[in-house]
Amino acid sequence: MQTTAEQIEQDLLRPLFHSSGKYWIAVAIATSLLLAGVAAFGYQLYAGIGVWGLNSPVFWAFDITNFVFWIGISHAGTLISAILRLTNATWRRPVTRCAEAITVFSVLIGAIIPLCHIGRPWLAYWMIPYPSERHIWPNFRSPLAWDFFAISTYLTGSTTFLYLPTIPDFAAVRDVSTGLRKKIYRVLALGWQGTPRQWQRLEVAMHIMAVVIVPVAVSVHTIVSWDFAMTLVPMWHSSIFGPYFVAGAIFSGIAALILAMALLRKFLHLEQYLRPIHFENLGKLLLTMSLLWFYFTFAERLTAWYGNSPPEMAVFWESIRKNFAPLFWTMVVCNFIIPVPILAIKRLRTITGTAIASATVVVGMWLERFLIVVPALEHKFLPYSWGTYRPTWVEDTLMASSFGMMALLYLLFSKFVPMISIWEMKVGLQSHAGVPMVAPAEGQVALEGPQ
Amino acid sequence: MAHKWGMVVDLDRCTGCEACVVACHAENNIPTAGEDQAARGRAKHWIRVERYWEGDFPNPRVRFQPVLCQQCDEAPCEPVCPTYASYHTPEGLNSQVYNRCIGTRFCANACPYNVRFFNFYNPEWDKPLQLQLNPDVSVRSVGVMEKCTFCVQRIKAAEIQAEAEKRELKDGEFTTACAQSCASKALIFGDLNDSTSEVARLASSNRGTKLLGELGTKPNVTYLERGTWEDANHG
Amino acid sequence: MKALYGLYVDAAGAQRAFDLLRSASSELKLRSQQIVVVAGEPHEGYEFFDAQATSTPYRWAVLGAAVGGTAGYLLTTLSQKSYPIHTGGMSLTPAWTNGIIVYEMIMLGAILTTLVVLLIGAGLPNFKGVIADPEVGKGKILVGVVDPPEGLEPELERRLQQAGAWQVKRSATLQP
Amino acid sequence: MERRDFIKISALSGVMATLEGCRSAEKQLIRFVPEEELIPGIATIKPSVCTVCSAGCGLLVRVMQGEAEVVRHGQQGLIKMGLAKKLEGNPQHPVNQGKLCARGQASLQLLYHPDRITHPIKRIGPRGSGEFQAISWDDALKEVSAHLGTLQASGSANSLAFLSRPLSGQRGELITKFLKTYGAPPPGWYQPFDEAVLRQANLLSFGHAALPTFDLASADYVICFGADFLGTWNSPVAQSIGYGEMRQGRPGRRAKLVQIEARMSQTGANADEWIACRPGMEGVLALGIAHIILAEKLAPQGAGSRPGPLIAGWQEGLPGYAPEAVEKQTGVSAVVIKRLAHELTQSGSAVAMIGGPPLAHTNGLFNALAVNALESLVDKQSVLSFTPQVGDAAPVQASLAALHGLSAQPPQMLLLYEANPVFSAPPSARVREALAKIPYIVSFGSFIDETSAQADLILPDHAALESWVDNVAESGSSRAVASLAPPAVLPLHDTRPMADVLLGLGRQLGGEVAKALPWATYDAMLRAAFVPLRTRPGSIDVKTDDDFWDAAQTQGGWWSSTSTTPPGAAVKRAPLSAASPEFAGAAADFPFYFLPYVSQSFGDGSLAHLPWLQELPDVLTSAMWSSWVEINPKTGDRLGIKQGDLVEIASQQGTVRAAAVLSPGIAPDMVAMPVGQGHENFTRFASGRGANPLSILAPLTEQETGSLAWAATRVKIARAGGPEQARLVLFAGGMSGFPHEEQPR
Repeated sequence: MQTTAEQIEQDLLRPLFHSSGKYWIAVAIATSLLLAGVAAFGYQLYAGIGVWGLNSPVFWAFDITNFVFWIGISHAGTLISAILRLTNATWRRPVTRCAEAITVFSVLIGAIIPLCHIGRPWLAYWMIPYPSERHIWPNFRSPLAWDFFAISTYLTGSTTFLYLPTIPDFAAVRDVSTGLRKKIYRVLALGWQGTPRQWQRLEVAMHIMAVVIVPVAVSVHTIVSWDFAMTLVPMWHSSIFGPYFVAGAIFSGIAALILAMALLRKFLHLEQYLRPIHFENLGKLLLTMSLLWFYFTFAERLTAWYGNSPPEMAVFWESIRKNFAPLFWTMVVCNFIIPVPILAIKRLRTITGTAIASATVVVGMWLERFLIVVPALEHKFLPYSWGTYRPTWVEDTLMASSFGMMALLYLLFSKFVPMISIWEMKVGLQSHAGVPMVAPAEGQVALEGPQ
Repeated sequence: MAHKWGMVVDLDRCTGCEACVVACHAENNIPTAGEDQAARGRAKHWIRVERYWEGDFPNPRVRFQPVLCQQCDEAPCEPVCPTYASYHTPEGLNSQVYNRCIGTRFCANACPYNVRFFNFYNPEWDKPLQLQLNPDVSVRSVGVMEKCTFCVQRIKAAEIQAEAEKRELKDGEFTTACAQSCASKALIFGDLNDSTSEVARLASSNRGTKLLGELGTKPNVTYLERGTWEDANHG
Repeated sequence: MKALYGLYVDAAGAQRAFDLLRSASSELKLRSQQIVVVAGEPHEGYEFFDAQATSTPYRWAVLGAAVGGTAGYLLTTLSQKSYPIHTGGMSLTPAWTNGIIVYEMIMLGAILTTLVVLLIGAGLPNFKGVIADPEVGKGKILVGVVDPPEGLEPELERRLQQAGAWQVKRSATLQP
Repeated sequence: MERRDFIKISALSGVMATLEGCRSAEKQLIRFVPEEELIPGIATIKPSVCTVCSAGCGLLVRVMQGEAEVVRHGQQGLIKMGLAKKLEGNPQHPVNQGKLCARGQASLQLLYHPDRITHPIKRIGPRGSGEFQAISWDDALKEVSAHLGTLQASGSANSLAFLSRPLSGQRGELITKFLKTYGAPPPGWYQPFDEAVLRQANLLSFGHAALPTFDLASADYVICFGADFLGTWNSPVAQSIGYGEMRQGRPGRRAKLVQIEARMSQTGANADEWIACRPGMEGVLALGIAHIILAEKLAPQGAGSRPGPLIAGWQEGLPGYAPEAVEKQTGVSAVVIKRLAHELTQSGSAVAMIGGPPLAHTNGLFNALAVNALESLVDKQSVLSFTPQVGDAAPVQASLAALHGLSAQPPQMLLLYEANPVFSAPPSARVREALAKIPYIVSFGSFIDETSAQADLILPDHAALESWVDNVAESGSSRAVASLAPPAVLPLHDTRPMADVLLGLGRQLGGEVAKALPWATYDAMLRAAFVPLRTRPGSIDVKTDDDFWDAAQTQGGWWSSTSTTPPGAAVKRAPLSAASPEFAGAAADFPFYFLPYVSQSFGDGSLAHLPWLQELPDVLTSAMWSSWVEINPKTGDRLGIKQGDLVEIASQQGTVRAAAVLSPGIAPDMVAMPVGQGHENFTRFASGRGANPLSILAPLTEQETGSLAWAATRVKIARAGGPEQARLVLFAGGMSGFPHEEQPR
């Protein structure tokens, strides 16, 4: 049988129409995790945020760690797919959508966490700049206000970026479906027809979005890093934080993307579309970021060590040798020691290999954020005021549920939207030279452009 | 001329008796955390007496250092607040407006002195302990930051009084709860803009230093270093 | 609504049909709006497709960015001056921090305009009936005429066939 | 802008502060007619007297209107009344001059304590069970006077005993009179850490059986043997005021403080030089210094001639106290001893003082006499003096004898007032057993504590701020001070002042007692005692007694015009020769000296029930809500004890367990524990918290005065568990223990 537009459409629409029992089990697990988090948050509202492990001086811990972590993860999708679009890397086609989906959902989660962590969540809307009877506007000198603008811009941008190229696919679903499903997709597709004019407009829009979204993504994680760097706190007050965070974000983002792709490939049977070459290429990218991450971490620590200013060294030793040493060295292993060999040796840079490396990187990067937030707060200047931090079950639950939420959203997305852009794959069929976009069906040579 | 409230902490006078700590609790309705919360690091002391050991037995030395909000002119805690809960008054007070606070706790992280405290729960007093609460001072609800106010309620009361009597505030006419209780007069409060005031005079002492002055937060609290008998009498 | 169209397996055929229709438009009294092409994906390099290329959205995006930036500037400066509150010894409207807000607003402006311009340009959303055919989803390209002039259907059909149509249909399937 | 905030804040707080009151209104309580005129929001300042320690500081109470749930004529209701909001020092008062210590400030919570006894209660459960039931005042008083009556009638009036903490002023007078006329033995004054030894020594050395007063503001050099005069000893506020002056109050002139003790006290922490001396050898060290001064003739002729001769060998120049010999005994190097001798004599005005642990040894009196001798040798400006007394009566003396009386022949009936020997007396005193043998015990306590839990009837006293208070300062002032104040606030509960109750009982008894106590209420008695002072030169100069009485009330008492009493002539007696201290427990089995010390927060433990003080971080350890044992880090290393570990401290008398605090401020062969925690039954805030070091003290006493040698116990220690068992709460929890290890880069 021959790979045709028809077959692509069938393959990629299949998950929308049929799903296995495994799928529903996964949904159930994710949902229960999410609900557990909702319950925990309810308890926190009722009892007071004291049910967390926070104290003075450790006023931020798991909450902000997860916030930074998820915003970081979000840098996979949009940023990568944008760059690939701009550089017209044709192998991107099967990758972009599942990547962009990760972005939208993780930004969403990242944006929710701060709302849960503030002392009076019911007043969170005071962050929004609107003329109020209080006559008070947000303080634009506060990095948190910057966060608000950056994240809302990023969320808007990446959602648009995800939605636009999905319109034709919605139309495709609409055209093959019936009943309620048809009605829904009719709305989603906005009445897309497929005239050359529409296609042209779409491509231009995507190009603009790609150009705009890259600097936004960079600014977002830079600003997140400024939540720390703008203070005088030892080991926070550092100009390296901007690039350090962005690099770390892309690092963890790619890892998350590879993981997601590996799972999709397995469970949605997309072996023909997500092929070793994609993991190969993303693996190389991950390797680069791992090296880059090590460089940044080394530079940051070296600066502190050489400068040897007592307040900084107090924090430095805490993470390198004292209470946090186990976590710190686990982080180094997860972010560098394990992934680098796997990704550097071609024989190991398989789908499984990259997936394993990515898994450790995700863990490592979470630890990195934790090690940025907590040790510094615990050991701020006057030793008499130092403190220690232990999370409570509430924080653990909330964290688990953030992963649950991510899983749930992603699962549902894969149920309603083709995880690989159908029309872009079709374009791939008529692709001019370069990598064949679709695996040769058994014993067949893939079509390459018009014959 | 506008006032500029400031304090001098004479480390050579401070005996570490902590009368200031209790005085502050009584004046400012600071709730008692209780053993469990205290064990979790939630005890609130707007002013604390820090203790640092120097040297080992048989020649140990102790350094007591009362630390309260330094009321910085360029306070790191102020600009980071997205809702202006923490802001700078024209009289140089680093003030915290409780009802503007949404509890991001950013200010507390930004403060190098760790003198900001958070209400992890609604405060509670076993009846009838609540009868002691000072009606001039707001009781802080769950989720807001709080900190030393330089007893703003006393400042305002005195200013209003002076204004009513159409006169200038006199130095020492009122003071903060901590300074009032301090037997050895280690804490001196007053108007730094009034060159004749005791606090202004002491603040310019050659023993004067600022806590973490190198950070450039421009505190309005000046610390006077300990002297020695030898210096004073033999050189 | 009546329509007459042919389905073509590849862009080359579609291009031939498109040309035939256009060249014959005068004798067949066709207005260019009546000629319709529907494809399941873009077809760069073919005239019937590239003819629709446009660059206006870029200009609009720049304009949107400018508007966003201005809004950001006004928001930061005016709001801070309307209720002056001093913090940390900073000026009321520090360029350093306001610049960040302005930057984000520029980007937001560009994004939103792009979205709007696309929708308008592509005539979306549009829930009126349009010509469509399930075969398009399977990779065929639809080239045809909306409301063909009375009595000229056979002639049109002949030409669409001549262009190498995989199939010619008289009755239009109306979507959605 | 700030104005607006300020108004907003005060408004808001006003609401919050009365919120509780409003809630209780829902219980349909009767609203009483206000009993006093107060303007809402405006503070009234009323004088009062601090009663938490013997210093007797003058208070100003900030009273503001509020709504409180009170009991009047057996009815519970809401009333708008003046509520004490804050305690400040009384600036006019000669002792504390407007200042007030942490304990004094916190004593406000004695008034509002949630566990106060709000009405008379009668025991129903077995003794100590703490099971009581309410009883009306009438019935309660009937019961008591019945007991008193029958006791007197049956001719065993002498088996009525009264146990109280030492009360200077008219309360003490009242009790004494009552007992005397009733036919009972004089009241037993009891208090842990009594100053019997020092009073005795001062009587011998200076002719005054009283605690000394120091004019530190004029001192250039202070050598202090163990007295925590900035923290808890004698009149700490007055002494702290002087200390501030001697440190930085005189431009170009700064005194030196040398502290000699084996465990660094709060005072020691402030010293310019801290010298660890072997426990109990302080007297020898003092004489070692005196030896140099005498030998090198550093002091003017005749100095120290009065108290000196009380020490054997003084006339001969203390031959036995050559520096090297002293070094061997005290562990203080001869070089230091010589230097101290020179510094002391070179300085303008020097003073030597002693207090606390050095007196709590079997040779305490010797130590005191030795230091007194050194003092009179070096003190040229008489920095040490004595506060003139209002009457000629010597200050009341607390002593352990009071308890021995109880156990020797148990009385038929015991009246208890603000004494808690069950908690604070050493096990050897067998107080619990003694009380068990007493058929009828009446307590005037405001709280259920270990002792009042043994009572059959509790007649709760007013809080100090609710009653007439008076006090005669034993020390801390150069003037004679008789503090006095009317009630600052109306009573919150259905309580009655002990003094009035006693007067009432006297009336009912009639006879001698009624004659001796003719006054209807305590204030009448006070007036009678105060009015005669009018004629003496002092703070009040008015014509009539009424004016005097009013003035005294508004001023917070009466004090004489300045008139210091310099040390008087020493008592002639056989000179005392050096006696080395004895300790309970052989050094081999019990390698550590054990030092229970008066807590900065809880005093002798009677304030452990105040939440403000429980949460007050101990200034040296930053510990809150905990009890701990201080151990030298080296000792800790040797025994594998880490900061926060649970440690078992065992003496011959028993064992206690507490969390370890490694502190460089204690000798490696000593462990120290603060007193105050370890209450088994003392309100929700103190019960079952920590351990009581007094409960393992040996019965050793000071040889001459018979007062308890509470520093003479030896112990052994061992790690008994990890931090999780120890419950050590530190405010500076994150600060790594001592010493800070330097990290190699």
